[in-house]
Amino acid sequence: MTVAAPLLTPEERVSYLAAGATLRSWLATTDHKRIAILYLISITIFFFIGGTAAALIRLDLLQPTRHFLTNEGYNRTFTLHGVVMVWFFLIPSIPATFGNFLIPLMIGAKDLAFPRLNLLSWYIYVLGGAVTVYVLIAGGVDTGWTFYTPLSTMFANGHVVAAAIAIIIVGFSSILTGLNFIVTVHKLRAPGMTWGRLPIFVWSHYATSLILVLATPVLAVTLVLLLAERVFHVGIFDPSLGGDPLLYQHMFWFYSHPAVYIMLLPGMGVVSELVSASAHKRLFGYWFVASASLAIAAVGFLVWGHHMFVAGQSLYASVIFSFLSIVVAVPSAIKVYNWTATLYKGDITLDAPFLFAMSFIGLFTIGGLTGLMLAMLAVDVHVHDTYFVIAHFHYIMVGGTVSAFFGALHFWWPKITGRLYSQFWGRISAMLIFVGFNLTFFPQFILGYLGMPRRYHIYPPELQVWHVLSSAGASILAVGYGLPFAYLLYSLRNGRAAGRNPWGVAGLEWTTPSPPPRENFLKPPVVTREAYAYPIEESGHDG
Amino acid sequence: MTAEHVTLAEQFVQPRQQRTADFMGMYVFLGTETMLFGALLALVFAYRLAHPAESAEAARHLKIWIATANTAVLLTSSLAVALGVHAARAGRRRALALGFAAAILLGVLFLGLKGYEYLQDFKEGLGPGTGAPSLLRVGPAALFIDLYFVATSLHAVHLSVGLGVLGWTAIRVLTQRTRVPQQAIVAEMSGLYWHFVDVVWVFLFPIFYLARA
Amino acid sequence: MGRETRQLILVWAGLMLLLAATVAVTFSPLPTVVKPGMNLLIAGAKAALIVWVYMHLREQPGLNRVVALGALAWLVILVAMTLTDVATRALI
Amino acid sequence: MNTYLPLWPVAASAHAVRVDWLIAAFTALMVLLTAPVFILIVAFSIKYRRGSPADRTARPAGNVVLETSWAVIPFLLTLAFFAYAALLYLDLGRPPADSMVIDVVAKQWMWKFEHPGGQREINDLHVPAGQDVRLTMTSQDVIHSFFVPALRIKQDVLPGRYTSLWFNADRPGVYDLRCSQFCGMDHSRMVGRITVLPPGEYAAWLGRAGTAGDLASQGKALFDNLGCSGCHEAQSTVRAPSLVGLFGRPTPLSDKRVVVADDQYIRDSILDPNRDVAAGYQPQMPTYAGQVSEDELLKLVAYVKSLGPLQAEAPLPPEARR
Repeated sequence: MTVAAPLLTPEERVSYLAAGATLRSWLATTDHKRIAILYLISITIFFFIGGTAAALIRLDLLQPTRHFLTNEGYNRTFTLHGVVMVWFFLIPSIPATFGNFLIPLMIGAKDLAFPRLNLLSWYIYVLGGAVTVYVLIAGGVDTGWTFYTPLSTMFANGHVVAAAIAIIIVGFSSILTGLNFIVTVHKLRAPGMTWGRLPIFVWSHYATSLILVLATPVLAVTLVLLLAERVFHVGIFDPSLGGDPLLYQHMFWFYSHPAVYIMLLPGMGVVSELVSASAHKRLFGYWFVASASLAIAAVGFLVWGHHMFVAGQSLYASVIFSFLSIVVAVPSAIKVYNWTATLYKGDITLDAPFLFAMSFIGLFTIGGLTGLMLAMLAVDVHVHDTYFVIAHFHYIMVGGTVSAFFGALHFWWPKITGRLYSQFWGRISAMLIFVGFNLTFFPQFILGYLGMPRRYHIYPPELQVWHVLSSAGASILAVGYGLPFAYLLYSLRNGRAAGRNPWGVAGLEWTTPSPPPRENFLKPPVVTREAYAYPIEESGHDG
Repeated sequence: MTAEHVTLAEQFVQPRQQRTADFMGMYVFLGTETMLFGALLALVFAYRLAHPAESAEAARHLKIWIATANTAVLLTSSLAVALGVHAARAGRRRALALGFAAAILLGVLFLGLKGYEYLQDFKEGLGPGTGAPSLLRVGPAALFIDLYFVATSLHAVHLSVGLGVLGWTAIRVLTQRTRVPQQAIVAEMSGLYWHFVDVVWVFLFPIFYLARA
Repeated sequence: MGRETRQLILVWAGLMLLLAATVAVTFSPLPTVVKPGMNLLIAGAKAALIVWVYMHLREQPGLNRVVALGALAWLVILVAMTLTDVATRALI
Repeated sequence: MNTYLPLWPVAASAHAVRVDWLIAAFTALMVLLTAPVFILIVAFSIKYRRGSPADRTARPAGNVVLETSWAVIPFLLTLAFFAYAALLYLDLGRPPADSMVIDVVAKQWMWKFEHPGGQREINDLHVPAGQDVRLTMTSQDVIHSFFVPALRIKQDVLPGRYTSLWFNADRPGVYDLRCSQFCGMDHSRMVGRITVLPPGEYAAWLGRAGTAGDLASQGKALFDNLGCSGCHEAQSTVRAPSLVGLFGRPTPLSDKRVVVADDQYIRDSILDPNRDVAAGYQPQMPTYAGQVSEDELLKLVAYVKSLGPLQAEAPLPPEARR
């Protein structure tokens, strides 16, 4: 760890990165680690596209009525922000990058079960992304990311067709990733890697994959129906034929609510790893945390109707959905309490990954509890479709998932690249993001309770102060998100070599060189210990 | 077929592990397809619950006898595929090609009958977008008819993909670029897909054509 | 003709019989409330035959059987909870 | 820049006050349940930071009793709030029988209102304080949502269907009305005002607002012009069910089901007459889909309603009294 940045360490010479430097060696690779890098680069591009749209929104809302965007332009901007962030960043974010890179390493496999399908899924993602970029260039969509009928089928005049096709395409990429993970976890575990020894990261990706394969097809067919209605005037949800737009909402949320857990569960997996690693201690209550992931995946399918409490849904269905939504909070609460208890009697290093994990726990807790408020029927009637909801799901998806994504990036960066980055800047960026995030989104809870509807371009002047605070927070957030790209890229050339286990933590992935060799392990691992077994056995036994 | 013959990919250590994994992957994929068509079923059920009389009235205009013949055609094609897969496992190349070719012919026959049926439907003014004056184009009956069109065309698309898969497999096996029985798994996977398309039709048939009462 | 070949053909014969049965039910004088249920049951029987024999589920280990049929549970959730809304909307 | 910093919205009804208490009490519970998490994270991070002399012996790997209790106890506490919130919600779904009914038609991007006496308003709604007011709402195009923050109520307004909402505003004043379901380009301009007037002033306002006759009598005129009366009047030769006393009654249908003849049923029977045919009659009525607008439909419904037996407080037209 004290080697001063040699051009290539001996371990780097056999690494997957050294296996070829041509464009072809990347674009035709079936190595899960390289595909993970391809994904990392592509989702980063979309993160910036979606982030730019967010910046435009926050800038434009500084003033209640005097805007630089037209109403139509504003609608297209927030729709683009939603579509890009949901389908092209959040859903693939952790699974397709860190899941892809780490699952085989964590279970001691050479690759995923279907490496070529894995590459295919990336190409499908790129194709879907290309169609989205076309939508952006052609002028955007004006329906909101939810594409509610009959607005989307009969009234909207944006590029609804292309946008829906892009989402259908990217859905197939999700399905292939999920399928690959399920089979890999079942069939490719190393000798001795029992289910009880799987890291929570793997458990939560397994749960995520179940949702990916079961929910995504429903979205695909729903959008196909939407296209049929818009393009061929086929009557499916058309109210003038007696059709029911609420059925569209049922189908849409049957996917889109579990999709929230697609975004969240991998983040919970990451945080479980980070908490245990930072405390250098076993995760408190392994089985509770592991089964909570599966419980969330299963119960998460039973709550979609809470998006429809004021939509004209049956009152009785609403009561049932409300109850189940409260049930699904139980496994989430278990996780939060267990993470906290893990720190007790720990040996805690206050590095950047730990700070990101702590901000995940804090922000996710606030997001989760406001979610419980939204599950309460009479409360939802007031705050539904207001900024309260916006703040709530940004706490979950940005405060939660994006924090976890950055935590994962900072924790496994040395494993992925073989280089160490500056802890100082890492900590600064974690704290900037935490502060900026809260300043951006906490005012939105208040705005929501005051009655500020979502997707409003013009708003009552008395709400301006809260909007200005929110926009100010967003500028801090932007700096926080921008910083890592500077110091992480700098570390690629100038960082010190990481060595196998720079954090001194348990986990199969830390027993192999950094970056790992093409086959992941120099010799096939045999697992004899549980995940999170501390103190760790020093020095690699397979070198 | 014995396990030793199988070509093993690098991420697997045993032939049996690879085989189970391949089947599992395909079953998961077909599970996603189940949800895809399942969502359509949910819509049909919801509309039938809300508008029972119109749905039944609309169903009475569907061509039940063509559909019955088509069901028989598809079920028979499944038998042909099953026999072909059985031959592949025994290493009999030509028998496999014969079985798959028969299934392809039956599949084409199915599409032909379906096309003829659509033609009749449109002549009757059942189809969407024709503007033909028809009592079935107003109100919930149109919803039932339109779901029928969407569901059966989505099925036809899947069936056409299946035709391609069967043809591709048969040619590869005949030209020995895919070797049987070592790589019989390719024929087995193609077969799984074809049978699944058959299962989808098995449900579309009662849900649309037999919903007359 | 081997044993397995015979089984495959028997399954096909069974499928054809079920097809005849479902058409017969549709045109039978049975009360209209039971017909959709019976037709769905028959479709389920046909699907079960195809899945069990033609789709090799009978040869698979238990885990793969669970995987192959698992999606049905979620399909039940989708249909049941959507219909819960549609069926109870008019009640106050 | 406007520097006013609002912290809490005004509450203009008893329901709004109840919702406020609900959310305040629930927030308190949540703070109670999560304060340990925030405090302990910071405390542990300091006490057990690497190199600190803290005791690290006998580390627990888990504790089933502890874990079960922190899963179950918060859940049970939350259930109490769930029950109260659900009761408030169900209450919103059941308007009192003697509510005054105002019809609402939403379209891109405006709100149209009609009072029982036929007074019309756009984007402005005047209601009497202290009176139960029920809104029967429908949309001409896309889905909108009727949202009054001061009353803490919201309901989506759907095309092809009636949804309803009721409130009892007890504090006179002017409150914002906003569309909260994204409805296209000028969604954020689909706003209006609800003016709650003391009952006396409301009556005076009604008098000032001109009218072309109340809703039910306008409906009666339509009923005659469209030819409905040709079949549905008692002296008609064509056999069609009489509509007198129909509204609000359980009505047997030809397929042996029984439905309550409510707004939705009457609307459906006009647009899609052969769906739910009254028992003993033939499905022979032509559809009026595409021939009557949403406004006209509401008038027809008001007329049928005025034929009883559930009578709104609006005076019945003389024709209906015979």
